[in-house]
Amino acid sequence: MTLLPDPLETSLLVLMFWGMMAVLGFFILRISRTFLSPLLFLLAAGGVTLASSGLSGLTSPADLHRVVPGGLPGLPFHFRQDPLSSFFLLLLGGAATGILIFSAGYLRSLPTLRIPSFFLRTALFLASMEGVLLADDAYLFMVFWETMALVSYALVVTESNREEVRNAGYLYLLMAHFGSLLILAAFFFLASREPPGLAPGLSAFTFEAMGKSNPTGGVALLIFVCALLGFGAKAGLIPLHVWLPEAHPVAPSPASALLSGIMLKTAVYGLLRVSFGLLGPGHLNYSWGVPVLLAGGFMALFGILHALLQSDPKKLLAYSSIENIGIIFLGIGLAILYIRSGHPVAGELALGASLYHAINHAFFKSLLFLGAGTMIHASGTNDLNTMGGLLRRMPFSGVLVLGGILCISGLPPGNGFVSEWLLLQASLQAGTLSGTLLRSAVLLGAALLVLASALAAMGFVKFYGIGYLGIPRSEGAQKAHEVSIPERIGMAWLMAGCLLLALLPVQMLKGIDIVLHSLTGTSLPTATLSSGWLWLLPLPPQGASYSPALLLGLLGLLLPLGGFLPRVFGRSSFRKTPVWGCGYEIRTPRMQDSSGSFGQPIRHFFANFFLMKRHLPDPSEKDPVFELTVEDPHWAFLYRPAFRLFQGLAALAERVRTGRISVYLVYSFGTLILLLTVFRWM
Amino acid sequence: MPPPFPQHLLANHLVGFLGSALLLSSFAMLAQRRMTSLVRIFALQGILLTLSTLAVAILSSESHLLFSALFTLAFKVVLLPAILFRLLDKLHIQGEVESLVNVPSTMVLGLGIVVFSFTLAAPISELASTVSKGLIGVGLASLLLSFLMMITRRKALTQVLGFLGMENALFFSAINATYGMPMVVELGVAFDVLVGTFVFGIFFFQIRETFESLDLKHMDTTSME
Amino acid sequence: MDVSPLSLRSGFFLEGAQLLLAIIGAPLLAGWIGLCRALLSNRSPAGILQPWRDLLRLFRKETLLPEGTSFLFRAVPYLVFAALASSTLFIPFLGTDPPLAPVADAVVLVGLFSLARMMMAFGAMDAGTPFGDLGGRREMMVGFLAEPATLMILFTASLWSHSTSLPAIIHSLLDASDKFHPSLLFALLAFILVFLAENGRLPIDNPATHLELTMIHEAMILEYSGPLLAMMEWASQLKLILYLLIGADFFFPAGLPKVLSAGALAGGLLLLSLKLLVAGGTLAVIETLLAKLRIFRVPEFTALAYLLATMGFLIHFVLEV
Amino acid sequence: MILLAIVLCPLTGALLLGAIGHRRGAAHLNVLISFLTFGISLLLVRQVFTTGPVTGGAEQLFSDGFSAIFVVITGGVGATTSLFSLRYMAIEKAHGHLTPERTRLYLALYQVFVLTMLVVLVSNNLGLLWVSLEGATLATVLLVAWTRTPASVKAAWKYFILCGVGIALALFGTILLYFASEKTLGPGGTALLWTHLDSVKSSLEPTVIGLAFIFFIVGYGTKVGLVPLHSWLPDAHAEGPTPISAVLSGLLLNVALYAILRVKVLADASLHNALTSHLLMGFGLVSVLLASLSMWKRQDIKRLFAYSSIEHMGLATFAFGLGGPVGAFAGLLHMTAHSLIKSAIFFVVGHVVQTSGSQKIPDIRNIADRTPDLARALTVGGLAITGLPPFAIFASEFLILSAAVSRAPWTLPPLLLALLVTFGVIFRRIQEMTGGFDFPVPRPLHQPILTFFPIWIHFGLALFIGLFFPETVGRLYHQALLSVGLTHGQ
Repeated sequence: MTLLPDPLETSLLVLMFWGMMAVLGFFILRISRTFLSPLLFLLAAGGVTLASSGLSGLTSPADLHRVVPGGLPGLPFHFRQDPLSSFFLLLLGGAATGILIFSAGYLRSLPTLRIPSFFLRTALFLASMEGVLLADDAYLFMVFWETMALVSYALVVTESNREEVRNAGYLYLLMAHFGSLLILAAFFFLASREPPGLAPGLSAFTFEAMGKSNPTGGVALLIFVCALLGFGAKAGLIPLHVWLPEAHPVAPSPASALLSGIMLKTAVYGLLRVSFGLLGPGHLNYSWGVPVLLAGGFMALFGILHALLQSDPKKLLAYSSIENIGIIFLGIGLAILYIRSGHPVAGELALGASLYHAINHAFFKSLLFLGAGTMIHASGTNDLNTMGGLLRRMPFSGVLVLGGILCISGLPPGNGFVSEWLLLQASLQAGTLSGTLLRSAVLLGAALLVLASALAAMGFVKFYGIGYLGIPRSEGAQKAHEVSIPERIGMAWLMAGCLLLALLPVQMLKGIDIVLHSLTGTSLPTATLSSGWLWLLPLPPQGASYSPALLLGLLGLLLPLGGFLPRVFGRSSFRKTPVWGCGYEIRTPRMQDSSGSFGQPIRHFFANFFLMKRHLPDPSEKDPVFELTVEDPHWAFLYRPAFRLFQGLAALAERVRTGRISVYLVYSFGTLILLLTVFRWM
Repeated sequence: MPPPFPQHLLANHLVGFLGSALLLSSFAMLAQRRMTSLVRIFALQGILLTLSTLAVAILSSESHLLFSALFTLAFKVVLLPAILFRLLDKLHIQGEVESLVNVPSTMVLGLGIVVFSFTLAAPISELASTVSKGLIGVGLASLLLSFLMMITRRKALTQVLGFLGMENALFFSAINATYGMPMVVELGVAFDVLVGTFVFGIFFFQIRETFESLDLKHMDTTSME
Repeated sequence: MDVSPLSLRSGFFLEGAQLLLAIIGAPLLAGWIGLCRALLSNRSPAGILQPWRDLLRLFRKETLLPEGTSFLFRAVPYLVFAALASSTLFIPFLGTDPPLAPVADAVVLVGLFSLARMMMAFGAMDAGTPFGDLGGRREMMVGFLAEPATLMILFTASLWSHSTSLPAIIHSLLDASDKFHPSLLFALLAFILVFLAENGRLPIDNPATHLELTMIHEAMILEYSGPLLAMMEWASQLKLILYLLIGADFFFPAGLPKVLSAGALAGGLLLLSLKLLVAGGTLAVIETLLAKLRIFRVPEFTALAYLLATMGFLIHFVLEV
Repeated sequence: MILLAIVLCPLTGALLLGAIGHRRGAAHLNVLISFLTFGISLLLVRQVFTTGPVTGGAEQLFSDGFSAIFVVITGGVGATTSLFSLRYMAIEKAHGHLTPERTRLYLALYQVFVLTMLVVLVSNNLGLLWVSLEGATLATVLLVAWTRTPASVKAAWKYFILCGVGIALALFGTILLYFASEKTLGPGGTALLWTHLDSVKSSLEPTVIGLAFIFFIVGYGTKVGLVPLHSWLPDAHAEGPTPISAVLSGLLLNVALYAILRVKVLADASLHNALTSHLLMGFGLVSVLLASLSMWKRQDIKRLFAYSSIEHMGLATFAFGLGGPVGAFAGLLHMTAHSLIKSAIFFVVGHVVQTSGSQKIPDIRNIADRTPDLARALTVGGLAITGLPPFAIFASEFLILSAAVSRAPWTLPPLLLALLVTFGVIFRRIQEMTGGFDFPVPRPLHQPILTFFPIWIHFGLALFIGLFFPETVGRLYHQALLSVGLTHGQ
C-alpha cells in the first residue's frame, strides 16, 4: 500500500480541483479581483500535477480504471487512464500551465473583461477537457464533450456585446453540436446490440464493451465516417472548418490558446480513441487511410493559404491551426494505410509523428496565440497593419514569439520540424506499398505536406515581419512596452516545452511508443528507442537519422565563427544612421508592406482557393477606393446553399400552417381516413 | 353473460329503420342551408335517438337504457335546441349557412363516406351480439358525416351543430353496439356535453363581442404571425 | 551513433576540410561565374578573386545601422551564415561519408536553407523600408515553391536507398550509376530550375542590378553595410556552391571517393573542381541567354520545378520499380 | 383511500377557490392545496412501490407504478407552477390586467385542471379516463380564453373545436373497445375497467381493437399534439396565460400520451403485430421533423417553445413506438425530463414577456443586461431543452437514439437532423433575445428568490437526473414499465 495516489487518482483529483476552483474562484473574484493571480497559479499548479500524472502514465504502461457512482442506471461513470489518455493529459497539463501563468498577468490588462465569469469558464473548460480524456463510457464522454463545447462557446462570447462575436459563437456551437450528434451516432453503432436481460442494459456503452463489439465491414465504415466527421467538425476538418477561424480569434487570447492549442487535440484524441481504441485497428480498412490522408493534405494546404491572407494575427493563427490539424490527420491516414496493408513499422511511425505533432502544436500554437494577445494589447487593435516594430519595444516576448515562429514553420532545430520530419520519413516508405494508386496517394500527401510547410514559413514571416519588425504603423504600436513578468514566465514555459520537444525527440518517442503499443499492439523499432537521446533513428538500420541537439550545437559553434571574422579582417565598429532606402528621402510607416500586399502573390497564384470580390474604382469616382474581399469558398458553395435548402424546407413546413380551422379539421379527418383505410385493406 | 338474442324481426326492422333515419338526418344537416332548419333537424335527430334508445331498451330489457332515453329526450330534444334557438335569436343569426365547399360536392363526399364506413364496419358487425348488427356502420357514417359538416361550414354555430351531431352519432353507436356504456361513463359523458354546451354559449358571446360576427374566417389565424 | 567507417581523427580532418574548402571556395566560384559572364558578354573580366577582394573590403568598413532596427537586424547575417556553413558539414563532397552527416539528412538540409531564407527575410523587413519588405516578400514567394521542389528532388534521389540520409543516397546512386533513370532526368530539370530560383540568378533575379521592379536578393540586403553585408554576400555565395555540390552529388556522383586515402581524395577534389567549373560556366551561359522574367511569372517558374520534381517522384514508382 | 384523497384534494380546492378565489390570499391557498396534492401524490407513489397497485372508489380508481409516476410529475409540476403563478399573477395584477372575478375563475379552473388530469391518471375506467380528459380540455379552453383578447379567443376556439373533435373520435374508440371487451367480460360495469381488461387483453377481438386503437391515437393524439393533429397546440400555448402554457405543455400532453400508452398495451396484446409500434413511430417521427422545421419562422417566443413541445412529445411517442426495455424507459424518462424542463422554460418565458412587455421575439432584446438572472435561466433552459448534457433530456435522447439505432437504424439520420435544427433555431433565438441592442428597462423584476425558486428547482432536478439518475428511481421506472407491459418490443 502506497501513500501516493496512482496517475488516474491524481488526474481525478485535478479534475475535482479544477471543478471546485471554478466555482470557488468565481465567488472569490466577485468579491475582489485581487485574488486573480493566486487563483490562476493554483489552476496552473493543477496543470503541472496533471502533466506529471500524464508523464508517469507514459513511463509505465499502466491502464487504470475507476468507476464512480452516478450517471444513468446501469451505467455509472467510468474513468480510465491508459497511455493514450496519459499522452493527451500531458499535453493538456503542460500547455495549460503556461497559458494560465500568462493569464495571471494578461487578464489584469483587460479592464472590461468580466473576470469572475471568465475565470469560471476557463477552469470549467480545463476540467471538461480533462474529463473528455478520462471518460471511459459513451455517456460520460458525451457529457464532458458537450460541456467542453458549451464552456468554450461561453469563452468565445466573453465579449458578447459585439454582433460578430455572437455570430461566431453561434456558428461554433452549431457546428460543435453537429459534430456531437455524429459522434453519438458512432457510439450508437458501436453499441448497437440490443442488450440482453431486462434491465436497460446500458453497460454496452462502456468503452470496454464497445471495444469488444465486432461490427461488420459496412457498419465499421459507418462508425469510422461518423467519428471522422464528428471529431472533424471539432478539429476543423474541411469543409466543417468554417467556424474555427471565426470563433478562435474573438475569444480573449488565453482562451484562444486553450481552444486552438488544446481543445482541437481532444478531437484528435477522440478520433484515435474511436478508430484505434474502440473500433480497433483490426476493423479498419487500409483504403480508408487514403481519403483521410488526402483530406489532411488538402486541409494543410487550404489552411495555410488562407492564413497567409489574414491581417488579424489571431485569425492567421486559427487558419494555421487548420493546417496543423491537417498534418495530424495526414499522419493518421498514413498510419491506417500502412498498418492495415501490412507495414506496421511505417504505420507506427506515422501515427507517432501525428501524436508528436499534436503535442508540438499544443505548445507552439499556445505560445503564438499568447504572443498575438500581447501584440493586440500593445497596438490596441487586432489588425497587423497597425503593428510593427514591436520587437524593439518588447524584446523578451518578441524573442519567445520568434522561437515559436521558427518551431511552427517546421524549421530545424525546432520541434515542429521533428514531427514533420518523422511524417516525411514515414511517407517515404511508400515504396514498400503495393499498387501505384496507393503509392501516388502517399506521395501526393508528402508533396502537399512539404508545400504547406513552405507556405507556413512564408505566412509566419508575414506574421512576424509585419507585427514585430519594421517601424510602428500606429501610435499604439509606437508606445508598446514589454509585457508583465507572469506573461513572460507563461510564454517562457511554453517555449521551454517546445525546446524539450525539439531536443529530446527520443525521450518523447519512448512515451509515444507506449501509446502506440497500447493502441495497435506493435511498437516502434527497438533500435529507434535505444539509440540514445542524441540520435533519432526512425527506421533503422538503413534509414535516415537526425540529431537536433548536435545540429543546434554546430550552429552554436559556427555563430561565433561568423562573429569572429570581422575582428580578423578589420574593424567592427557600429554607427547609427538613418535608413538609406535606395536614397528615397521620405520614409513613412505606410510605405512598408501591409499584410494584404504581403499575401498578394499567394492570392494571385492560388486564386482558385479563394472567392474574391474586387472593386476597381472608376476614374470618375469621387472617392476612389480599391476594395478587395476574400472569402472562404465553402460559404458560397456549401453553407449558403445548405441554408437555403433548410429555408426552403422550413417554408414548405410553413404551408402546413394555414391558420384555417377547416383545413386543420381536414388534417384530422384525412389522417383518420388514411389510417382506417390502411388498417382495413392492408 | 350476453343477453338472449331477441329473434324479433319487427324490432330489428324498427331499429334498422331508426338507424337509417338518423343517417338520413345527418345527410340532411350536411345539405341544409338555413340555420333554423339545421337546429330543427338536430332536434329531430334527438327524437330519433330517443326512439332508437327506447327500442333497444325494450328489446334488450336493459333498464338503464330507459334512463338514457329519458335523458336524451330531455337534453337533446328539449334543452339543447332551446338553448340553440335562444342563441340564434339573441345573436341575430339568420339566413343562409355559408359553405366552403358547395352542397352537391359535399353530398358526393358524404356518399363516399357512407360506403367507406359500411365496408369498414362490415367485419365488426359480424361480431355484434346485439339486436342491431350493422348499425355500427351507421354510427360511424353519421360520425364522419358530422365531421365533414364541421369541415365544410363556415359559421361557428354550424361547427357546434356538427360537433353535437358527432356526439349523437357516438351515442347511437354506443347504444347499438353495446347497449350503452357503463352508467358512470354515460353520466360523465353527459356531464361533459352539458359543460361543453355551456362553454359554447360563453364562447359565442365572447366571439360576438370581439369580432361582431360568428363567421369563422375571423377565427383563422394566418394573420397572427 | 557510429555509422562512419572513418576514424575520429581523419573524420574531423574531412569535416574541417569540407567546411574550409566550401567557405573559401564559395567566393572563388562566384568569381569564376562572373568571369565567364563577362567573357560571354564581351566585357573585360574582373578576375576570379574579385569577390574575395570585395569581401575583404567590406570587412574593413564601418557598419552603419539604420535607425529603428532591432537587434535581430544585427544577428541575421551571422545566423544566415551559420545555417549555411553548418550545411557544408553534412553534404558529402570530399568523401562519401563525412562523420557528421548523420546529424542531418536531406530534409534537414532543406530546412537549414529555409531557416537561412527566413532569417534573411526578417533582416530585410526589420529596416522598415519598402524595399526591404519587397525583397522579403519576393524571397518568400520564390521559396514557397522552390523549397518543396528541392525536397521533392531530394526525395526522388532517395528512392533507391529508401532513406533520406545523404551518404546512403549517394552510395545507392554510385552503385546504380550505370543505369538510366528517367525519374532522375526529371529531377535534374527541376533541379536546374530550382537552382536558378533559389540562388537569385536570371531569369528570376539579376544579382547585378538594383532595379526596383525586379530585384529580390539585393532588395533584402539594401540596408546592410560593412561586415554585415560581407556576411550576407558570403552566405549567398555559400548557398550557391552548396546547391552545386548537392547537384554534383546527386546527378554526377561519379568519382566521389568512398575511402579516405590521400590519392582518392586528391582525385576526387580535382574531379569536383572540374564539375564546379563546368557547372559555373554552364550557369553563365544560361544567364547570358535568358532574359529576366516578370515577377508574377516567378511562381509559375518555381511551380514548374515543383511539378517536374513531383512527376519524377511518381515516375519512379511507375517505371522503375 | 389514498386515491380518493388525491382526487378530493384538488376537488375541494376547486370548490373552495370557486367560492373565495377573489379574496386576498386565495393565491396562497392555491399554492397550499397544490403542494398538499403533491404531498399526497408522494404518499401514493410510496404505497404503490412498496405494496403494489392500489385500487379504490368501487374499483373505479386504480394506480399502478406507471400511473403513479405520472401522478407525482403532475403533482410536482402542478405545485411549482402554482408557486410560479403566484408571482406571475401578482405582476399581472400590478400591471392592471386582473379583476378579482377573473382571479377567482383562474384559481378555480387551475384546480379543476389539476383534478381532471389526476383523475385521468388514477381512473381505472377507460370511460372515466375519457370523461376527465374531456374535462381537462374544457377547463383549459376557458383558461386559454382567459385573457379575453381576440387572439386568445381565437386560440381557445380552435383548441376547443380541434380537441373536441379529437376527443369525440377517442370516445368512438372507447365504444369499440367496450364492444370488444364486453364479449369476454360481459356487459355491465367491468368491461372498461383497466384491471379487468388487462387480464383478458390477449383474447380481445383484434379487428375491433385495431380500429379502436386508430380512433384512440387520432383522438388522444390530437391532445398529445402529434403532427398533423397538432394545429391547436401552438396557438393555445401562446395565447393562454403563461402558467397555463407551462402545465399544458408539461402535464396535459403527458397525460394524453399516457392514455394512448394504456390503450397500446391492450392493443399490442390483442393484435400480436407491430401496428401500434409503427403508428407511434410514424406519428413521432413526423412530429419531430415538422416541429423542428416549423420553429425557424416563429416570431413568438411561446409559440417557439410550443413547437418544441410538439417535437419532444413526438420523440417520446417515437420512443414508445420503438419499445423494448431501452425505448420504453427512454420514453418515460423523456416525458419526465420534458415536463420538468419545459414547464420551467415557460416560467422563465413568462417573466421575460412580463419584463419585456411583448412576446414577439424581435421585440425582446438584451435580456442579459436588463435581467441577467433571467438571461441565465433562459440560456440554461434553452440548452436543457435542446438536449445538451448534462441535463435530463440529453440522457433520454441518448437512450432514445440508441434504441433507434438498434431497432430502426434508418430513423437515425432524420432524428439527428431534426435535433440539430431544433438546437440551431432555439439557441439562435435565445442568443438574439439575450443579447442585442439597448432596450429600455420598463419593468424590473422584483422578489428574485421567489421568482427563481421554481425555475432552479426544475433545472436542478433535470441536471441531477442527467448526471446522477438514482439507481432506485431507475428501478422504479423499469418496474413500472414492466408491470404495465410496455417493455415488449415490436
